[in-house]
Amino acid sequence: MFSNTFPLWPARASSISGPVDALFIFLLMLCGLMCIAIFTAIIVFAVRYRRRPGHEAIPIEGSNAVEFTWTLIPAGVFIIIFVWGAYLYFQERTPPKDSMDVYTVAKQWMWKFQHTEGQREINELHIPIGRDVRVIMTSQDVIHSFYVPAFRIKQDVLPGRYTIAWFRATAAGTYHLFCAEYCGTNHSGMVGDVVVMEPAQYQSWLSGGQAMGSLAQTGQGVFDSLGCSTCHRMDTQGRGPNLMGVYGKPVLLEDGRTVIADENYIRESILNPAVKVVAGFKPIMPTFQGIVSEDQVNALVAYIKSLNPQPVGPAETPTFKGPAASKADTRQR
Amino acid sequence: MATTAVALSERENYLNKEYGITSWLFTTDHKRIALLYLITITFFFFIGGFFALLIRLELLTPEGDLLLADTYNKMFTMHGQVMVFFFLIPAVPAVLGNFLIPIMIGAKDLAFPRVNLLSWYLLAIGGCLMIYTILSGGVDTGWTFYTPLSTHFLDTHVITAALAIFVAGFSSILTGLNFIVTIHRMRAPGMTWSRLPLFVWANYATSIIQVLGTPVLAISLMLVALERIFNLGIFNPQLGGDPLLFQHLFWFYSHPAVYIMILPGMGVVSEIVTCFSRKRIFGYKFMALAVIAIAVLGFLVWAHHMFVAGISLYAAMVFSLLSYFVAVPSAIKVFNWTATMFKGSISYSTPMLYAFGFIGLFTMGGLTGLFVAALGIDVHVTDTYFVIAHFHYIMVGGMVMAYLGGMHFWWPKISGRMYPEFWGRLAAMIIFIGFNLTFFPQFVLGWLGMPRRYWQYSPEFQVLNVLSTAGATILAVGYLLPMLYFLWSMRYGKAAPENPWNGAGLEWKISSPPVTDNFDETPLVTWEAYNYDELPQEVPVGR
Amino acid sequence: MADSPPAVVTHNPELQHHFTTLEQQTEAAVMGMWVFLITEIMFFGGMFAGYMIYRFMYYQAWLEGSQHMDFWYGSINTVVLLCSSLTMALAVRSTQLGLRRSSVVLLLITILFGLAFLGIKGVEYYGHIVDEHQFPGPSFRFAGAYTAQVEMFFSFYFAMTGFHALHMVIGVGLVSFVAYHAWKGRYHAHYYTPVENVGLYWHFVDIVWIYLYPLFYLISHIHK
Amino acid sequence: MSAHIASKKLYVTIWASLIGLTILTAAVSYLELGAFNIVLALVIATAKMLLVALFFMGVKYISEKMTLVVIVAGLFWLMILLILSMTDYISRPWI
Repeated sequence: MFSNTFPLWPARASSISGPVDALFIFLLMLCGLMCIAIFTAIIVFAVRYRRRPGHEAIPIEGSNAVEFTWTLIPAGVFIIIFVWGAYLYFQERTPPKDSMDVYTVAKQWMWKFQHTEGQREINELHIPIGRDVRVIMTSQDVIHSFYVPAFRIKQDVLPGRYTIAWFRATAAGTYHLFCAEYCGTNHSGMVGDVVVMEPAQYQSWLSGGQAMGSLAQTGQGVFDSLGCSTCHRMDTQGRGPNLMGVYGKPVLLEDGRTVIADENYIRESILNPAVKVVAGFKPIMPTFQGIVSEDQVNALVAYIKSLNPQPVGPAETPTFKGPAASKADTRQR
Repeated sequence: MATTAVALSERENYLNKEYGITSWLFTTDHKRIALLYLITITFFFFIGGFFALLIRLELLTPEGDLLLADTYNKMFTMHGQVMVFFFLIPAVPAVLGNFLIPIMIGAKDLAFPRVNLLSWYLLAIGGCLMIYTILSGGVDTGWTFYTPLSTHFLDTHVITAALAIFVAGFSSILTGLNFIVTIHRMRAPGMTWSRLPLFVWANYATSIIQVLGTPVLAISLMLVALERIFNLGIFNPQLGGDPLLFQHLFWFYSHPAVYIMILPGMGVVSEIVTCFSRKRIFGYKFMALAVIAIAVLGFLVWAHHMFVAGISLYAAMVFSLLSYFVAVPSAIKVFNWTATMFKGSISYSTPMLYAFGFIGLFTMGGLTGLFVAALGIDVHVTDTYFVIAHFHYIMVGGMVMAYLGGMHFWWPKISGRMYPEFWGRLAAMIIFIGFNLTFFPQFVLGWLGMPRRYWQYSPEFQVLNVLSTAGATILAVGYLLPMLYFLWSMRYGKAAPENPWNGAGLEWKISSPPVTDNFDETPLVTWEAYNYDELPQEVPVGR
Repeated sequence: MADSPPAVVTHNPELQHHFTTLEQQTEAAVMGMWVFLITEIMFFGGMFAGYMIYRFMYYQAWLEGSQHMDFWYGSINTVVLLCSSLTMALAVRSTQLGLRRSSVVLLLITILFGLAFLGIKGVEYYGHIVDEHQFPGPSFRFAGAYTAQVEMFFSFYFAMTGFHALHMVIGVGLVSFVAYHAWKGRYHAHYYTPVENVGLYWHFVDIVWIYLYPLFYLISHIHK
Repeated sequence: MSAHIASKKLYVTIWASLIGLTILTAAVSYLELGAFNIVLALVIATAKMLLVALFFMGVKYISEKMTLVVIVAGLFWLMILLILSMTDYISRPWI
């Protein structure tokens, strides 16, 4: 089944892959049965009622009762499949709160990852077993798609905004990372590896990297060098809103709407500041589109997130769920 | 048979009425226009097929060794564009529908014969633009033209390709318009809606989609072209444009377009199954309602192509639920065809073999649709070979099977000649086997996670890819055969009688091939559709 | 019609051979025109959908952009088009009544109104493109808080009014065509389908403008 | 030919109402009504559209039901396009 030359089932390495496989197997059996039933009926009818001397067709108009039966029963079954699929999807789309963030920039034709601790990787992503990982992604050019078959997750990466994929790896190993949305010439070369490690190994991998500061520290450097702090003062209210603790909170806008200050909002406020102005402020902030790179935006977002009094990212609270949690997950397989 | 053979040579018909190239290029006879379409789409089918073969050959090995990456990308792009817009969409409606709809409803011609000719010219012009695109270096956007790749990042012939499809789209719109008006206004006395053959119902439903959907494709491609030519900023993310807007507009047409490609095939199969089972269709009303339901519901599901694209969680759920609703009428159709065979008198003529193939492959295509409509699973299999296999089961396994079945079924009427039955059955078997060998492994590939549109791939996928390529070569042989023996039969085939299958429709009550005005006098319809219980049980030919 | 007896044959030169009655032919033609018009609805519908979505996303920028529309050009053009619709409707009526002279005159007035609309539109475009550098692309200049989004607003403005103007050009061509044939006396009280269908097309193009006018010129209460 | 021929007076009346509505919509656009500006503008535009369609285009006099169905279908499908695509954009910030 899992042979290297002729596999028939993809590796299962995340907390969601078990439940996805369960639905898949359910559908395989259900549809397999349907196929067998219909094919058998066709073959039996074709043989049993084949044209031969002395055999005549018997006229049948149809039957409303039969029609309603095979309308309503499939409809009912379909609803069950829908609910099951939607339930899985809801889990896939709603990342848990206390997760470790990896900032990702996709470009033709490469994946750039940056951990909040500061490590950068290209086409390779190291993550520990048993942690919830949020991959916060944006594209520098066209649409790409972050796809790890072993995790059963896929999320398109769009230019101009963040999309988020999350997973919790359950088995150590090296898994394929594919770009699944056609992105130009070298689309099929935009592949990489996701390396899932035991927490201890991951820690040593983290500390073994280059000794640059954390992503938030890089962000602070960008923040200061761009002069953001002249308006966004941390001690008192400047010409721009105070960014202390703003992440994750609802923000009342000038036009009366309220938005949650998530990654996407912070990002938009850097690149298109006038679109969603905070109530009580004027749209005086210049756009930083074309001035800061995607990497710098990520750093700024990480910095602003780190300003929360209650730490949000793992850079501040490296609490691992430990082997117990990962064992619980593996049992789901 | 001998008497009809004499009749063939004596009687003036639409084929021998006039000769010369202008008598074809300026004809307004729906039957001649159907043949113009037949030639055009056959040409494009083999071009598209050639691209497919190159794709399969490239994928024989994991490394990109036969073609360059860019060439490969152009191959799958143009395979999709040619096959979808220049073969599948015009295939059954514009060839068989054009030929048969006026005859089936007892009319002399379509409501707007000159518009009908114009439709063909539009397809031909679009086709020339497509050929120009191919010859001048091709286009590599993917047939989906996703922005911003197509608007800002490619240097290939995006504009001419978009224009080609734009023009071909108008051909499709005008055909649909013509059919709708014809079916409403041109029915013979006594041909009520409840007596229409299901083939006409299916084409009617198709026409609704063509008329309501195609303009949205036209405008979205036009906006892509304008963005390239004039720097308009409608899809430009640099200006805050949403990359998903194009996908919404594109799939608003291109999902229903899948039903443009399959509904007429369903109509063909309804005709064939009843004729070769010598039975009325099981549940006529439900069959007719089902095609209309598919046409309407088909418009409500487009965003299921975008579940991982970054659309809202809740919108995804709505579209997933609606997608399951459209599966219900498709299921009804499969059940009813099967039930129609129950207690029939079934003969295994070539068209019936294709119909068997259609039902089986469409069932598998439809059931795998349940997988991709399930949100949690779609996240894993979308944009992989699973989806490729799924829609090829519908479009090739479904539509091309039905198209070939219909071509065999009505070939005696179209050409006045019989095709060789042995070769017909052989080709049907080869195509069925080749098809499954080509596309079944792709389901497994997709589930394993091989993404679509990959020029090179990970070595563990090779065995399945080799199987698929082997199947594709068998499939190619299968598709060449009918073309060869159809051509052969035009000269050497036995003359076809008026009604070789003892069929029930109006088309079997006129001579083969028909005269230019179809009917000597306007028929008066007094019978219900598929009254096979009132016809002889024998299928005279093709035993 | 499906159930009408096929026997009635009025030997009208306008009756094409594949129709049984002229009534059937007329009904088919008018229905065909309506089906064509709903394809046009969907054609513009794609752009309206895009407009609506971006207006929802960038409301402030849309207000900002609207302030750079010329209220008076837009309003005058609306009135011009409404007048042309009236003359078109009257032209169809005259043709129905068999009044050749008045139908030709009314069609010509319609053409004049159509040309007037296009002329005003041209002047307005000239102002936007040459004087104010508001055509999207490298030459786009805009001083304000929402430069990028206003550029999108103008993209929609030029795309939607541009396609509308293209339809106007086609419409003027079609009206000229029927005006010529009306002058030649081809239409009469029993055969006027081409005039009727061109009229339907003309009114449809008018309706599109009826929506474009408020969506571009009136969404901000500050007018230039 | 039994087509309905409307009177000249009716056409002129409709035209006058259309001009009136145009002046009205231009006038109310000067008021600051917030979100209601666009609502009001679209309501007036729809009223104008109905006047043009019903009288100038003669929808009111179409005896053939199928043509009416065609027209309603066109508007219905436009609504599908607008409303269903809007569901995505409106609900994106939820969760």
